[in-house]
Amino acid sequence: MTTHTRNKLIPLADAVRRFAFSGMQYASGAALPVGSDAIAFGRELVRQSVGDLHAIFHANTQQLNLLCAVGAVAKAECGFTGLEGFGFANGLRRSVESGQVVLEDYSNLAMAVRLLAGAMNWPFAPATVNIGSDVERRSAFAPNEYPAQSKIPIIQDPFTGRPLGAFSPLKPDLAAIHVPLADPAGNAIMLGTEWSRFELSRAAKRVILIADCIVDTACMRQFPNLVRIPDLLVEAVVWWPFTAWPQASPGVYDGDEAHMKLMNQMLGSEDGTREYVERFVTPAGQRESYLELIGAETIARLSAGPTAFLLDPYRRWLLPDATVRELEAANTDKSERLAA
Amino acid sequence: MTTHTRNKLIPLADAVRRFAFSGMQYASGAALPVGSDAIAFGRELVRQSVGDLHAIFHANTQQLNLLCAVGAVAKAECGFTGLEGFGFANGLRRSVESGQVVLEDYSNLAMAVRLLAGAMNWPFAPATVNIGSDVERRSAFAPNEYPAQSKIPIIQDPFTGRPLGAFSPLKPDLAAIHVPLADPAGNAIMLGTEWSRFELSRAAKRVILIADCIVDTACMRQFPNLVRIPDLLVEAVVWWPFTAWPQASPGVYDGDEAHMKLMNQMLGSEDGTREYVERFVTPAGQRESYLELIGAETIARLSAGPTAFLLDPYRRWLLPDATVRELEAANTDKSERLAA
Amino acid sequence: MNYTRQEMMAIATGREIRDGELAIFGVGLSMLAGFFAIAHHAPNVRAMTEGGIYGATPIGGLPWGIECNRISANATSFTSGLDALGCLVASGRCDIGIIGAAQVDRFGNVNTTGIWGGEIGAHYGPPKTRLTGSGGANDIAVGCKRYLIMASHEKKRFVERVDYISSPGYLDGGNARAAYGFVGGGPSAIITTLGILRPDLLSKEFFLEAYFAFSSVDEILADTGWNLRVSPTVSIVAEPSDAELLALRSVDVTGMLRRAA
Amino acid sequence: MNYTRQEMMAIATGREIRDGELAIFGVGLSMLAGFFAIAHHAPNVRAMTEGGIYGATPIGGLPWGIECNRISANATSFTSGLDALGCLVASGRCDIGIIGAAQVDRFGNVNTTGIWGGEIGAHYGPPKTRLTGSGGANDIAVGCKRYLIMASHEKKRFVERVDYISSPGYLDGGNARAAYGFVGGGPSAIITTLGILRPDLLSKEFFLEAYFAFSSVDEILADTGWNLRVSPTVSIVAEPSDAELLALRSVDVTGMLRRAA
Repeated sequence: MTTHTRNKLIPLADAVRRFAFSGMQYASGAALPVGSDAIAFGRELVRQSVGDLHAIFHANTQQLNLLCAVGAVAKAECGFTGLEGFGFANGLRRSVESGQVVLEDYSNLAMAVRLLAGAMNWPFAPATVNIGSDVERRSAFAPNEYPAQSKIPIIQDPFTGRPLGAFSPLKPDLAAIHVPLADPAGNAIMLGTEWSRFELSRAAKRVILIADCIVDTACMRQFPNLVRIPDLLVEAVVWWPFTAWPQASPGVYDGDEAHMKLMNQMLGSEDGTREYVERFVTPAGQRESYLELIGAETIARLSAGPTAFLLDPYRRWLLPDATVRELEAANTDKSERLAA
Repeated sequence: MTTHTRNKLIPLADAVRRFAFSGMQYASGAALPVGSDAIAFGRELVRQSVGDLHAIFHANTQQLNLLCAVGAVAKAECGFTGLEGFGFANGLRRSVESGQVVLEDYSNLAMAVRLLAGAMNWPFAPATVNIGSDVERRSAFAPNEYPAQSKIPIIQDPFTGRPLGAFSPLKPDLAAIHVPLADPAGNAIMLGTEWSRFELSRAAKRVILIADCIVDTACMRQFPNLVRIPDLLVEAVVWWPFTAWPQASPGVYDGDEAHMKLMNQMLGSEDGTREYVERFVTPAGQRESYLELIGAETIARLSAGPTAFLLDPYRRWLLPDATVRELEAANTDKSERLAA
Repeated sequence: MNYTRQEMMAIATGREIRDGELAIFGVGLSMLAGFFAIAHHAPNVRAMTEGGIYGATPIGGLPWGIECNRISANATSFTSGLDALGCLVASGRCDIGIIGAAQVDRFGNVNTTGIWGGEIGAHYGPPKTRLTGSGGANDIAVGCKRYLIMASHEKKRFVERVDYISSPGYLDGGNARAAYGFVGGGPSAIITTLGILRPDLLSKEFFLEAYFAFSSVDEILADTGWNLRVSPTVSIVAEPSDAELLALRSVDVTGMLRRAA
Repeated sequence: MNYTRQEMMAIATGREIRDGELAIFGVGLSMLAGFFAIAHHAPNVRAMTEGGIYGATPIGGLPWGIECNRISANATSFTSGLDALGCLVASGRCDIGIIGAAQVDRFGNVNTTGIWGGEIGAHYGPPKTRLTGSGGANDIAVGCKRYLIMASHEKKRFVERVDYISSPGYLDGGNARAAYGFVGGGPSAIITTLGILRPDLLSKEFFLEAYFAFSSVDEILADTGWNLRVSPTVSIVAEPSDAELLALRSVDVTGMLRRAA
């Protein structure tokens, strides 16, 4: 069926060139700080100097940490803003404390509910979280409203009269979503918690998948209940091994603990950030140079993690690298091909 | 881990005895009229004469058709009330036209949203469907309100002032949910559309799984992203092959078109219903007699359908019948064992 | 005539579907019309069902329902009703939907809930004839950018005012829909067994735009329960081409539309 | 003393968890406390994370986060944040949660958002020190039937009034929570590095219930930034039993709690 094997594979640089723009509302991963996120997409945003972002991250990740550190973010809306076991997110922290990034706080459930409201096209969603706390009463986007009225207006349940918070929907201009497995048409399988990737894929105006591995569509027909992001929602698919590095992708690779710490430490200062970009962002614009930078030994170690068995049922459908490259080449920008 | 292999398998008759009661808000399958539904549970409700039900069915199925036909239903809330390609649901139709069943109409999305509201513990959920139509303005539960105010109150979005319908949450006392695969602890895998089984499993006060097949928990650890109903939500698991017969269970069996027609035809009259119960309900209280009634030839034919490949990845974890029987026996009511 | 009346209706409906659209089909005739369009002129239509079945094409005959194994056998994704009707339809993403009607009125309002035999009155009691309820049709009528109504053209079905609005067309006509802020634009056509009705741009009252070669304006007026206006440019709908018939019959493998002529 | 101060805190926390409960744990200390309880006295606890990971036990050391592969390696179900925090926590299904605190005040309100150095004032500007935000803690504080607060007992953290309420305890005390209709009952204890604080039944102000064997009432009063009331029956918390230490150390395989003493 030509309908369902439409090839949407494009190179990472093309994806940023075609779909990203300065000033956009940008959402990613819908991830947690140590797991799935399309960090590779953020690295390319930095390489192409896309800035003035309004970042919508369900929770902070090393991507948001990096984007804040390099000054690419003007506004952010977030639930959790740390790095869990790795401590505070130094890049984000620095930029918030300096006032460079205006950060609007919500709880993690509130962010999920707002993405759901965006997905369902509800003008608001009701919830009882956040009300009564400063998450409701303080708004960084409306700093002179106290208590804030425009952030989470209080409404009454028409059945009981009970007070509720009304949460505004999120509809980011672009979502770059990390998945372990995608087919060339844009059907995606997630392994590990979805966190809010399902809701985000429906809430965003445009969705790009960044996939660790590309599989044949036959894999999706064998496991259609796993395909929680169907192709009809997806504009483009990027193949990028170790997309989430140094974070983890359950089933495919473990988190790189040493680099998690190194990266966060470097993002703690302007000089460190400059050095991080020079060493780990600028020279890693191609899959080959990126993987070289991570290092063969590290790659082997991270790939042999305790969740590797989760990938086993799908391995037989993994497309050979050469096939993926061919599919990608068929969609590559002409300008890109001329330049190469 | 004892925590996760807790055995919740019980016989069907025990499940009805322990968890069902006359007058309860009863939800099932969250199914479509030709697919997944715990129809076997409804047959046992009839055998045990559980009545005065307030039925909450996302869409009608042969189960609701049967329960209405035998007079077990007093009130119902429903989206679609037909049998799709099989025409009108004669049992339901007869009972609604006679006034025996008071049927409150919603759209299919409204039912899903109400189940979501129940699951999230929202006092209401907003939506723009149903408003402006007689689904909003006519209430069978408040027949003298015109236009109805209590069914779908109109509220204003606090951000835009736009009118919206407020939908009341559904929290049925008991949900009997059909799944193709469950483990003894109550982890369940669905094949084919979930319809609203995910939302229902969270909205209901108590959940019982009725599973076509029982698998080892190792299957769930291999495919945790498929386990959309985790054990912590589930009170009991019933093993009942061909649970949804004559409807379909994708991956396990096809719909039985001849019986779909025969059943609906018989439910069209009181005499026919009496005969249906005598022939197809009363004598089918045990798995053996039930399967005998369907017939070996039909079973073989329905099992060899075009979706059978969907079950392949899980077959190696299917527990042998003897093992399931042993697990079930360990939980069987003492009274039951004495009577046997 | 080398085609049946039912085939004409399915083809006329399918012609309304454009390539690349996100389309939601029900069972039966509407699914045949949709998959005919894909087979004939709209190969990149992204078809879905309200059950959350994506990327599937029916096999082995027409499905009995949208969860039938005939449509579940080759899907690329299964999700849920909330996703399909909420995230994809109510969100305004869906380009086109097709719904059926037991009654339809001059403003394209559809009744599939029950027949009371006229005004229900202040007290809401059981209908004389209970139908199938709204199902997902109300959601499609409210959410899809546009939708098509398919109905058998009979006087008892084409009424001045439906007994019960299950799925809103243009309500009382004009701008009446605007009061509700629906994301969907309303019904773009009523495809009947005899011809095609379209809404007037301003009044939103449906008029006769064209009739099938085997029908006539007079037949249609006689079978319509309201004073149906006829377009000054009323024309005959193009008969099925050989390519269209070939495509339709490749979809209608069990010949349902030929039997029902 | 055959145990560390951190081990005492984890064990005291774990003792609050009862068999069969549905419990939500964060990373680090709270997860160790929870899995200690499972290993020691509550084998039927149903543990979950706010990421929607069910049925898992960490392997190979303490997870770095709730989506870490160490907790994803043997789960029986993965869903989503909306499911975990919405359907299971906000719904009121969850029996117990554990959250941390950078600041906590006399009514058990928790700040994990930022340090402004006192009152923020009418204009909301950046904090001197940005912390981690609420994350799921606000949702746990509002939804869980009861929850525990774990905090290092220092004067700068135990303050009269937190700079910012990230997660509501008893707000202004008394019935203040009731105005919001939260399904959750509020914090049932603050477990510190020195002892255990409980809320007064009526005023909801936290008082000192018990102190650890290596601490004292005086030390705790000196390290608390408000005028902490002491229970007339203040007592010493039972020291860890051998069985408790064995269970805890079987969970704390990398010895995190012993290093951090």
